[in-house]
Amino acid sequence: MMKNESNQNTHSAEKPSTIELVNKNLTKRYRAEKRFKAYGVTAILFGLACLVILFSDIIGKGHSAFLQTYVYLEVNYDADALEITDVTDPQQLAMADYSALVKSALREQFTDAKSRKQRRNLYGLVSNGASFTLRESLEENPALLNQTTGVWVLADDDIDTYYKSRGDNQADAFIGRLNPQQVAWVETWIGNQQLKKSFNTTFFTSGDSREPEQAGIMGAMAGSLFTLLVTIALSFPIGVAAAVYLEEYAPKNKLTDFIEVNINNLAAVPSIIFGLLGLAIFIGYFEMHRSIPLVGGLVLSLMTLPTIIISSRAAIKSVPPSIRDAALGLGASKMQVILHHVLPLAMPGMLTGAIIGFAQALGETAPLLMIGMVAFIVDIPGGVSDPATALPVQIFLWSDSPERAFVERTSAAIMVLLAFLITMNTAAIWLRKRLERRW
Amino acid sequence: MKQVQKENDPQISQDVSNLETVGNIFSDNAKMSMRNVNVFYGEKQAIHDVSLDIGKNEVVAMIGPSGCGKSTFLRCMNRMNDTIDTCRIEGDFKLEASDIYHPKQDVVALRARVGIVFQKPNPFPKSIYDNVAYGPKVHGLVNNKTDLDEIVEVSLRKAGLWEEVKDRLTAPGTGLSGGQQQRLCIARTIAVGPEVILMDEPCSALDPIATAKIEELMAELSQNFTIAIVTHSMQQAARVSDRTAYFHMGKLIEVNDTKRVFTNPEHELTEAYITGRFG
Amino acid sequence: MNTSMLLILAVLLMAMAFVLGRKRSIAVAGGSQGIRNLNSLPSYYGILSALWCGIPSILILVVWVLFDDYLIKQIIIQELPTSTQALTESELGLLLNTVSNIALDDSSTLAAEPYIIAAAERLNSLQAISQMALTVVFICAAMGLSLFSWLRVNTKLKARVKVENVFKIALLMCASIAVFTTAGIVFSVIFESVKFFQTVPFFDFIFGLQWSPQMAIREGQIGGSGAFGAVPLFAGTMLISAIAMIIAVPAGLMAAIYLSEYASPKVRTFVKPALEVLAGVPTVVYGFFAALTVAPYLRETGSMFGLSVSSESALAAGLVMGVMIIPFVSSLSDDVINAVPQSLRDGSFGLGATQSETIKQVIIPAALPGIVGGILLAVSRAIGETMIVVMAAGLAANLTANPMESVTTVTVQIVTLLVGDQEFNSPKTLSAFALGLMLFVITLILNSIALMVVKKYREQYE
Amino acid sequence: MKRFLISASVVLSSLLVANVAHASRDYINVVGSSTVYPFSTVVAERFGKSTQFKTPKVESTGSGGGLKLFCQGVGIQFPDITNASRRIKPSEVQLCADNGVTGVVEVLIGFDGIVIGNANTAERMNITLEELFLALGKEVPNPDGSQTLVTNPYKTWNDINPSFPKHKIEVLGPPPTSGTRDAFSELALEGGCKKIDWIADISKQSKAAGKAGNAELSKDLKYKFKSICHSVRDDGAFIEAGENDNLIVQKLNANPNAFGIFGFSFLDQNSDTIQGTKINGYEPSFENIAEGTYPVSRPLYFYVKKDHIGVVPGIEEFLAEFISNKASGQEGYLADKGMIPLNDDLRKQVKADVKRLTPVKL
Amino acid sequence: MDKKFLDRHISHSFDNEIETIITQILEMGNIVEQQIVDSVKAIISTNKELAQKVVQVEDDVDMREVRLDELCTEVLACRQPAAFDLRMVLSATRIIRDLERIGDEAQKVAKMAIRLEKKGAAPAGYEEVAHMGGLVQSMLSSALSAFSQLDVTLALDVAKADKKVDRELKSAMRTIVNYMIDEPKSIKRAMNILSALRSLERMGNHSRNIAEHVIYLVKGLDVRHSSIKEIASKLAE
Repeated sequence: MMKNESNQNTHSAEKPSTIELVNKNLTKRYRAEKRFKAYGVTAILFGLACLVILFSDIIGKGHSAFLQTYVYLEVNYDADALEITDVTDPQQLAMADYSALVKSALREQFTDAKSRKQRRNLYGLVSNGASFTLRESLEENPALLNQTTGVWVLADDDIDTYYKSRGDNQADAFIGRLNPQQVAWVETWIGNQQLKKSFNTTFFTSGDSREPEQAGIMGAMAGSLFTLLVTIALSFPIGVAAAVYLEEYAPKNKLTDFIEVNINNLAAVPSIIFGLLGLAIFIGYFEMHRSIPLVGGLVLSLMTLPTIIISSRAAIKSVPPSIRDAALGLGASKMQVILHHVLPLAMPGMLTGAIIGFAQALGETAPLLMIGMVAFIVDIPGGVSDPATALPVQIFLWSDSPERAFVERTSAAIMVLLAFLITMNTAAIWLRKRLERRW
Repeated sequence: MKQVQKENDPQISQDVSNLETVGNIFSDNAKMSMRNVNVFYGEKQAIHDVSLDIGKNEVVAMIGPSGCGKSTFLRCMNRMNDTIDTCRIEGDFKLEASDIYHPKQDVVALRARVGIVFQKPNPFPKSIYDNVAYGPKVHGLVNNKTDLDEIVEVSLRKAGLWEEVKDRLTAPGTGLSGGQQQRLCIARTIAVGPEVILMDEPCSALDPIATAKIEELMAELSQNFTIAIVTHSMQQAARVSDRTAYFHMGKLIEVNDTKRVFTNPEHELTEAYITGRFG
Repeated sequence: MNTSMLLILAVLLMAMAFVLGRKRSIAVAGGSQGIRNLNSLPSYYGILSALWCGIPSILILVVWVLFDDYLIKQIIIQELPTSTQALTESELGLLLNTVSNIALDDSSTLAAEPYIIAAAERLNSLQAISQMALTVVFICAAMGLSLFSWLRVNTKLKARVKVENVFKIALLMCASIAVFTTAGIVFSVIFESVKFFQTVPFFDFIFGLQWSPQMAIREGQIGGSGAFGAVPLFAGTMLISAIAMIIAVPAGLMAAIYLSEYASPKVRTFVKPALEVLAGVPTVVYGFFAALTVAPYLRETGSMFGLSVSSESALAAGLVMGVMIIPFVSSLSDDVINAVPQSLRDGSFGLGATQSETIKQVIIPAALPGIVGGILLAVSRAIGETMIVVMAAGLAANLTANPMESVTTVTVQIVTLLVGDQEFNSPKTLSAFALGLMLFVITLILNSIALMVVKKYREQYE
Repeated sequence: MKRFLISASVVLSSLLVANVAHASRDYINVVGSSTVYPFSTVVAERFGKSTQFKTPKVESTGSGGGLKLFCQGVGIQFPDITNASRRIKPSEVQLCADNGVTGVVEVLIGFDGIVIGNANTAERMNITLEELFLALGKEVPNPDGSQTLVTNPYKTWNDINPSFPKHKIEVLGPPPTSGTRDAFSELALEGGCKKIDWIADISKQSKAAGKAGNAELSKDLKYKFKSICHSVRDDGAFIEAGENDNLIVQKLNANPNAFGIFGFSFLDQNSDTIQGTKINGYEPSFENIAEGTYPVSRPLYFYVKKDHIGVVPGIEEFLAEFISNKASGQEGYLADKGMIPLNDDLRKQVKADVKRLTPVKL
Repeated sequence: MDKKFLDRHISHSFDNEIETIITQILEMGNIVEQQIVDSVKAIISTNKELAQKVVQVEDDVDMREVRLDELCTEVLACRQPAAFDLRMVLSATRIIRDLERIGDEAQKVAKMAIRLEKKGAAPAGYEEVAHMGGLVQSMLSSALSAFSQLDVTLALDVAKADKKVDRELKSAMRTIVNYMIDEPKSIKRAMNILSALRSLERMGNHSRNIAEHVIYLVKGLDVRHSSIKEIASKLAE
């Protein structure tokens, strides 16, 4: 080999020192290095900036929805006006015309509302949900009958928007559909400190409504919950079982390959196509009802299944073969190996993948559009076969509502949904950190 | 006859922190010299006060049980440990006159002078040619293809691989056998024209024939390069090295001429290790 | 007993069968000393018994529940007055709904005719009988089968093998669901698509350059020409996807590289989940963001430079979609980059390459097939993305490569065609299914390529 | 036990499927037009709150989609009521009949104004229908005055009328799949088109030919007339923006030069940021639409399946609520939501028809 | 030096092999030592039986040499010993050879005894033989115990004792030569006793060699061909 020595010597003569050549290029190379690193930082900052802009946009629009305007009214529970003869009869209490009380209270305060039209405008200041508040308080305390008490009732959404946008300066306020007389009345209220903003419990406790001040996301949350329950109940066990089969049992043959190709493909099939599937199969063929969480859950299970199978397979794959060999070597059967060793060890990974899949299902809208979950549903669903919407669909629906007050509620609902998603993702990350094993 | 002691390996638990290095750490014609080196991984100290010279065109072998710090020490010599965040290094490392850990010392330039070959052959997933040409290219050592071709050929010849691969330079480097891959990695290192070559257990993944070829190669390389090698095979250390350094629990226990170490080591721990009494 | 009670009962019976089978096997073996003589462990005999007890009886339950409603209704119909026998099927269905509503809720009997009330009562009693019969049959079957399996227990019975076979078959069935899903998807779009291709020739659809589904769908309405050339849609889809990729690929890739190669663990633990949140944001939200924040901004910026940017520009939708896909690309690339062995990095550093040189010349080339595979998956995601484009991209099927113009995508058309004013059997509605089929086929092809690429890459390292 | 869990869940779900598919329904199922949806839902909500019946489920599927579902058959798995922002078509009546849906009761509930609006930071326009046609028609009469058609040459508003601002013509409107679009082309474009005499003549000739018994010619001419008047330009000036009217409104805010076509209720709710363009001098206001002086408004309908009355509880009561004074009267709450109520005579007639449950006849 | 950790290898069978070598060497040494004793006794007491026994035992010694050599070869081949182990095996092979030579010499002495028995007793030298025999025997014995205990001091003593044997031989030779001059008739027999003395001296040399091997084994110093002084000074380092 050393016959090349002369060759090498001449070579060294041409190139006196490596280090000189290296040093010559160093500055240039470090500039490139810095540049490259800067690209990376830029990319990350870009991503984070998008996140911040997105969130501040949503929060900026939606934070005000967590407060709700209430009006203080002196209400006289006049038994005659209510047509209540027996205060112990719940039927009577329930059916009584409480809106008459609200109306009379308003009339008493603002005697300048003379004409029918003016009165209509006056009644419009208070939400029609106010009568429910009165009913509840009377049902709770029948002694109030024929008494006059002060009650905080829901203000109409126009007043809500007006009061929220008003701040300290009347000029900033958003007047919208209010006429000058209404504005004057509201200003009187503000002067009397008859308006207050307090936490919007309605938003979290009631179902959808066409009146923004009465609209809540409880129904949508329940719908999402039931949909998700169906999805979890179906896709997790099936996904894990399929992953176990493919990783542990599947022989190398055409069928297995076919199954594999199918699973991997389904993982990237557009979600809207799953909607078409649900429409044709579950609603068209099995004649299930439209708009029910069961169908939504079935569709979303099919959609998340590939994700869960793929992540479960990865988790199972990461269990070192040595553990399987060890158990098999001790004479355990395949099933025992899987149940005793592989699954417990792979569980964290599988759960992580599954949670991410479920989070995706929770935020999914397009397939639900196809199976009729885009619907106006007031009653909070009580089970998987009651009609329901889901949170993202509710967002989609509200965003299309003409009422101005829905804009902030849409953003608020987005915030709630994001909170759920972030919680789920955090759980997944926590789980991964907590249970992750290194081999 | 000697008494058979019942306690198992009493020396392992024995405190070595205040042991002095025996033998001769100095070299008349030192290419690299390390003084009072301490290395920490987080809280844990991996190397305790090690000093060692590596002479020009000398092959120094570092042996010792697993976890004794020999690989760490080797990697510190071209600052490969920079990539480990928790690693903290104290002490002087000198390559001839320059301080390896001087804040102004450039790590890239350093590695051009001090090359390293790893335990597992790690050819890049590129062609054989590109593997060897990689170093000269990134360092900008050549301006034209002819020079590059020449460097590749010379390096491959020096690594004893030329005859085997000259017809398939465009084939992927990963397609070679283990021994060939390791020689390709050596060729890749030589191509940069380093002054020192560090070898971190270069043969541990190879069969005896491939090992023999690499050892043969080392013997030839030692005429032009300074070589430091970490090895688990004492026989290999005995075969290829001029001097042998024995590490134990982060301490450099003994440095001596290889012949001396393998026939009559000075330190009992060295002796115990090379005679297979622990390790 | 109702169905859910029976299911609980089934579980209890299975537990009982398990205990009995297990005990029996120990007895057959001659006490706990003799377990060695058994072919399998006692619990396998227990499980086998439980399966024998549970699976057939639950099958009976399912079949019964599926058919008893139908049978009972048939009986009711038979017994209805002859006057109603002549009713059409749908009317009968309504009548039956009335009957069952009355049967469920006595309060609404007011207006009903007597024969309907009678039928409702009959329905209630029939349902009660059916439930009783089901309960008896179910319990008998479960008991009988557990007895049968109990008798079969002997030392030679290969209980473990049998149980494991059942286990395996169950697993195979679960794995095959993916195939059924694919079949279901094809099934749900193929018939309509075939109908569509009967009116619009396949090649006109595939290669037509005009998309204008403004067919007259009712008399007196005059639409456009009714051209069904899908090219503008796919071109629009590709344009938006390309813009998305131009954003997502460099940003995602660089983010992945920075996070896996440069960032400290602290930064990583914070930034990685933060970026992943971007992937978790519902697409509806992105849609609004694109339509209301990004599009106007682009328009204004464009007009500042004298460019006319459409307020529904492909650019806005593409940009936001790109942002959405960043984490998708970055986490896929991250996986692939992390899969590149550390030894290659060491090898390159050992030669004195800088970190960026190592990344550019060793890591990226080594990870390239995987990254390409990941990007292809991201592309198919971009193509299939619906809500963003529904909200931010327009509906004008322009065949243009100008990102500042308005284009439309396949998914947008599917949604508009199926949600808007439609008519069955009109090619306008049917075309949605044809588009769905095309979309499915295209993502299928893309995914197959991506998977092949990724697989090849994996083989290189395993 | 994993196996048990798996099999149990599979069995359980199939049972659920079986049960659900055969369960009876106790709530009203409403589908249909997205334009009627906001009104229908208000009625549904009030109805649910004030009666012992469950709140009806209202789905927004579009008029056509709603009718398709509606006409699929009689039975609880099919909707009871469908909303439409246009009248049912004969082909749809036929489909219903084919599927056994014979008694379809038509209820006219009011009108919806279609508004052309822009952001109120921009100039308010006063446009005639003719000018609107010139701005949006696909082919318009040659500007040189000859009786020929040319591809719409107008790029900016002041090309049409020098008093208009010099902005690019940019109108965001509903897609052809939408009922709003139909109504717009029928009312606005055709309305403007008729103002051009020689085109209006085509229509007259058609009618004349019809009277003369020449059906073929009549049809041809009618087609010619409609294809001139109903075709919307597709060169980018008219932007199909989807059916989300709110989105259009917000896009207008973002782009003051653009105009949008949307329902009156959206103008009503967003009067602080957008303004309605005067057409023929009339502002799109509640009164103008109700009086019919504002030319672009369309009827809103819903259709009830007679066979379902008495089967699904509450349909009759729901109908009664919908047509009550409280809801769709002049002062009703639907008017608050932006629907233009019927005049009293028409309402009386509708009420009578509903009471008798007269099936629709076309 | 504290070498107590050198007691055990990780590989026990390696320990056993070394142990076997050591034991066998010591056994062989004992046999050879007995040969010395017996041969000296045989010559002094002209005991033919005893002499013949010495000759017979020699076969056993040879056999042992061969066997031990094999053992050492095996260890070299399989264990690739280093340092102490290496020196142990090397010393062992050398010690074996020396022991075998001592055996040979003892055989020679025994043969002399047989010859003397035939031709009649030698005129003189028996005392010297007895004295030297004792000396050599104790040297071998010391060398062996130095080996078994790795005792360098003892080994040095052996080396020193070799000088003494040399002196003894010189004086014995003088005595016998004087005797031969006085009584030329007995030269033949005297020559026999003289060669016996020479053999004893060689045994002494071999014992010294063994001691030197022990020093090499323990200290890693090759002290062959060095003077006692040199050895002592090297050891003192």
